[in-house]
Amino acid sequence: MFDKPILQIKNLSKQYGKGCLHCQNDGAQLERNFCPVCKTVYACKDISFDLHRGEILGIVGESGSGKSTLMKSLYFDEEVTSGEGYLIDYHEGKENIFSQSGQQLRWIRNTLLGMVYQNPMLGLKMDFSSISNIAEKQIAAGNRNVDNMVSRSYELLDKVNIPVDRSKEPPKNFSGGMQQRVQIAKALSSNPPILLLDEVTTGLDLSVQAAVLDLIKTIQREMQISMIVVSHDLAVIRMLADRTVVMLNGQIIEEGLTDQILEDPNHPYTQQLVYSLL
Amino acid sequence: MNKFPFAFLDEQSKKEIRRAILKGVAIPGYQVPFASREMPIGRGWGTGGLQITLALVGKEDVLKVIDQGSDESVNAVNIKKLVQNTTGVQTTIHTSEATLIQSRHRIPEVPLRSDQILVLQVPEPEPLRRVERSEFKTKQLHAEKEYSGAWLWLFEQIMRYNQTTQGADYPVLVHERYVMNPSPIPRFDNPKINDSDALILFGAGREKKIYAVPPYTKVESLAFDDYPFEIEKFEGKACKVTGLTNVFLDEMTDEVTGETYYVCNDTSFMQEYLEKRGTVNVR
Amino acid sequence: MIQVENLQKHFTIHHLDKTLRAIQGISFSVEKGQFLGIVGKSGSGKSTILKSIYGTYRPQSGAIYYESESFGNINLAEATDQEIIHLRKYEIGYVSQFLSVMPRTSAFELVEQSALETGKSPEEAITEAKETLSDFDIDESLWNNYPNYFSGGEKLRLNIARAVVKKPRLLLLDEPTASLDDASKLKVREAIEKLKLQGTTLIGIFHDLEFMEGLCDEVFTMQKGVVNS
Amino acid sequence: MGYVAVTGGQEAIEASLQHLSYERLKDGKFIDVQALKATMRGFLDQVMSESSLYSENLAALAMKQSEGNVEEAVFLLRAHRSTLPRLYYSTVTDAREMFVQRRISASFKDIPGGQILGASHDYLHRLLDFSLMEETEADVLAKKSEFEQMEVPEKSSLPLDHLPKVMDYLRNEGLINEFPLNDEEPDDVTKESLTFPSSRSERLQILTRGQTGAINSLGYAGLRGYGSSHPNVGEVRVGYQPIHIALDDDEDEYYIGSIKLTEVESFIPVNVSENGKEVLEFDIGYGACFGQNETKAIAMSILDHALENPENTPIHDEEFVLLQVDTVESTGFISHLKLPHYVTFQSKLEQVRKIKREGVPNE
Repeated sequence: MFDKPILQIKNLSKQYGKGCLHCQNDGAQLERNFCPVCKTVYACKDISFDLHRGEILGIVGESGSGKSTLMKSLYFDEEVTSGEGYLIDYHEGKENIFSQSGQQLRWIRNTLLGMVYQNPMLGLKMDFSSISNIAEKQIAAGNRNVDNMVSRSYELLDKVNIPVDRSKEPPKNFSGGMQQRVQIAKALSSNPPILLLDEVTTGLDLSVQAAVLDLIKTIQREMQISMIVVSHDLAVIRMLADRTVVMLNGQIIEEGLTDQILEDPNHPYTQQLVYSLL
Repeated sequence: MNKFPFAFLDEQSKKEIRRAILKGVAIPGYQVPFASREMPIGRGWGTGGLQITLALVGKEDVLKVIDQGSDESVNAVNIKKLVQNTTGVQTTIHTSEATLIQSRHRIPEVPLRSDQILVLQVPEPEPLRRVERSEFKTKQLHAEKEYSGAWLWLFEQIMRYNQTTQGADYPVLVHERYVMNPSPIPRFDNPKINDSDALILFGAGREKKIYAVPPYTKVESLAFDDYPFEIEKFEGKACKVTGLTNVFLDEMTDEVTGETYYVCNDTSFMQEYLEKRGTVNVR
Repeated sequence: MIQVENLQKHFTIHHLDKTLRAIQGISFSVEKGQFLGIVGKSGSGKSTILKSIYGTYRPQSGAIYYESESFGNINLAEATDQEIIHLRKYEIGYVSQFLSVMPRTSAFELVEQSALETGKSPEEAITEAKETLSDFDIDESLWNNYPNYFSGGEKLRLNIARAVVKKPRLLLLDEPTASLDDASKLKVREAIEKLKLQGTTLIGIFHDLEFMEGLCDEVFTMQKGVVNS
Repeated sequence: MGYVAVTGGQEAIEASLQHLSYERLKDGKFIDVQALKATMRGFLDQVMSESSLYSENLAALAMKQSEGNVEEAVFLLRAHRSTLPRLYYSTVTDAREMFVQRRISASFKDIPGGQILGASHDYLHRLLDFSLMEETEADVLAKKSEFEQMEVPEKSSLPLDHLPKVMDYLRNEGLINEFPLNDEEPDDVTKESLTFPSSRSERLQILTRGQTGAINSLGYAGLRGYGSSHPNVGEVRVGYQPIHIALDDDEDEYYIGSIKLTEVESFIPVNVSENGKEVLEFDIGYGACFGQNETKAIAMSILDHALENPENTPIHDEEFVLLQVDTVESTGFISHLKLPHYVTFQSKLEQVRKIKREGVPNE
């Protein structure tokens, strides 16, 4: 009845540090996800989830819960310690994306994924013109026609409401909200089936936040793109996500339809989070 | 100077450098790391080219050294003197007489032959350095044939200025595999590397890399489909001395009148041209 | 059409170390095209039943069998997220007295998107959105406005319009008339009658017994989480 | 017509060189190489260290030829190095066999064998000694014989050519973070070019050859917030280190001479885990260089430890440190900016004019 998930993540783990006898012991006492003995950080532990075509999956949790590490692992900015991932558009979901060569990972990033970072400095070359930033992914995908890339970039700029006459300006001249729009346009430029959004509205003014969220929702509806949205802010998740997973100390503690998480939270931490929602 | 070995370097070092050159020839455009020796001239003054020249030079060779088109430029003279003092080989300013030509920033106007070797001095061998600072990462990018950075650099120039503004050292794709900096030769000389009759070697002493374009190798200057590669054009200008137009020109100012005029950049080429016409020596 | 068996739902409030029993062993069934009304004091568990059917609440035990067009007979209490998402899109509608929308979506877009979700073509969606908005007497001058600026009555009518435009097979009404004036209530009543004629099955909670009279085929009363028939 | 540089370069260069020679001779004074070798210890040590060529004679010659310019002297010796074949590698030499002239610890007061202050500027007030202005050969000889008649009491309880290391003391107590012995052949940075990530042997070689000022500045930056390796100087020892070689077809080792060496072992406290418990132990930062260059060796020990533990600051970034500290590379490239860049500049000029003529879109 249903298509296979567009992305399947199985038992993804990411740790910083080698671990020691203490923390590899089953009954180990960790401070949150941190081994007090050898200082190993278990940023993501045994994370599994599916992403379906056209849906928005929310990932919510406080800072340090591992959600940003998870996003960076999905975009191959961080190498996972263990785990598998399958993309339906990559060898029909039969090859574990985390065990591919650097060249293959780059291809997946350039064609199947888009990323919008919380910090625009990570996603953009601040000194290059905005239009070059947007074209970068197309260049990487092998486009060698300037006019073609320029008109495609204009289209995207229009979609994210940035006036074309500012396209030659570098993002460093722009406000935070505009920088996020440039990032979104760049992420969309290769028409990827999946968009990853990491705390994209954090630190923006409320009115700017609303505009960016609205833009994301519109894009999702018009392009039928699947998204993973990471936020510590339940209000953002409520507005965007169809389904939500809740992370705490590197693990998924609860998952379900977003209205289930918000109205019928089971885990003590989720309840605490929901009750403090304004 | 007879305290020093033939061609300055000890035999072991020369052998090692020759091995690096052979590897470079076998993998056109690939930057072969080598243990660059300290030379009696400064790092950044052509020690990469000099080490190649010294590793290759034999007693029968005839050497020409050019700097920025001139055989008489301080650096060219210096290098030529060093090689001559340590080897006793014959030197020339005539391109057609030379078997080994070391050059900084120019390829001679006279077409090279298959029995000649051109050695170019390279300050910065890495075409991706402008977009990636780490050597470790650029090495990876070459291995994965990932050259978006070089293309993005050109794209950005087009966005800002409606054309590429890379003057000299305009990046090329060698044998459809490696993107390479052709050393800071003007774009005017880029086409001469393609399908060249002569072997062209590149030496970066400070950066410790040797690379090569073997004869008859395809070398394309990077260009977008709709923004073709263009060489410098000296439209409406001609060499004041020879009247030639199809050569790279130097811009000069007349000391008396303050007027701007142009002369051939390749001075030995100009001299040969004048000799043929019977007008000798210019001062 | 829908058969609820021995449904139990309680909530554990961890920070108070307390469990609230919302419904305890409820059973009932509704035939296709029927309208079941539920009455009872607030806190008696009426909404819990609707939310359990809609999938917002995850019951502890019991079953909710639903005759689905897409899946045949399905137990909603154990359905997967994907099944529930599918049913919400195509078969089951839910209307509460609260309207929650994206901040910058116009009333018209809201109804239009709802129609589009069921797979209607853009042209059809526009036509149906216009029809439905007119049906609920939402003034054309408001169509391009943001719902957050609407009056209470307008918001609720829009909320129902958004559910109704999908022509759901099962519509759950969670006190939709709570704060409506009489004229608005009449509009809602007309719409419900129209849905009934189309064969929609309905389950509704109302404060307003008068409103339910003549509309509902059956009414039951809830008290402290159990049904008193 | 104005001057065209077709010929004439050669003559100009000759004239410049003549001028340079004259500058050295113009005051009619003379100093011989042996005198330099005898009196310019600090200069020779620094030059030999940066040249990575151990020869006091050649260093003194380089000093004379370069008129005391360190940069030039190192340059001369490095270039000379390139003419010499590498015939042998020495066998592993242990600093416990050093004939110690100076040996101090800033970490322990009482060390086996005692603190040996040796000859050092450390305990001196840096005041100009005007008596040296008028010093004559006769003065020197008189002072020398005075020194030689002094009785030198033998104080050290242990032989100076077999002093134990301060580090051994900590190691015996189990306070040093233990690593398995690494018997890999070191990489030779003069034979193979440096690649990243680099090996420790490559790092140590680059650092010991590094420009004294550069190594000191970066080590200093490491202490001032750009690094996290804060050392205690465990031991500084200066003395003569015996060097042996072994021939391929021979099991015997041959003594070929001694070189003056400064060696530093710094103790850097680190947290490690041991049987599920967190304990504090010490890591070693290592510095060693030709001659007596104590500050450089200490700075090197800081950088060695910093590069062993990469972090996101320049001092802990091997590409940053290793690619900038070589004197021949940095001075060479900076001075090359003096070379003509007529062609590259002409090419750029053409572009700039073209853009100016055609204008830039949207601006």
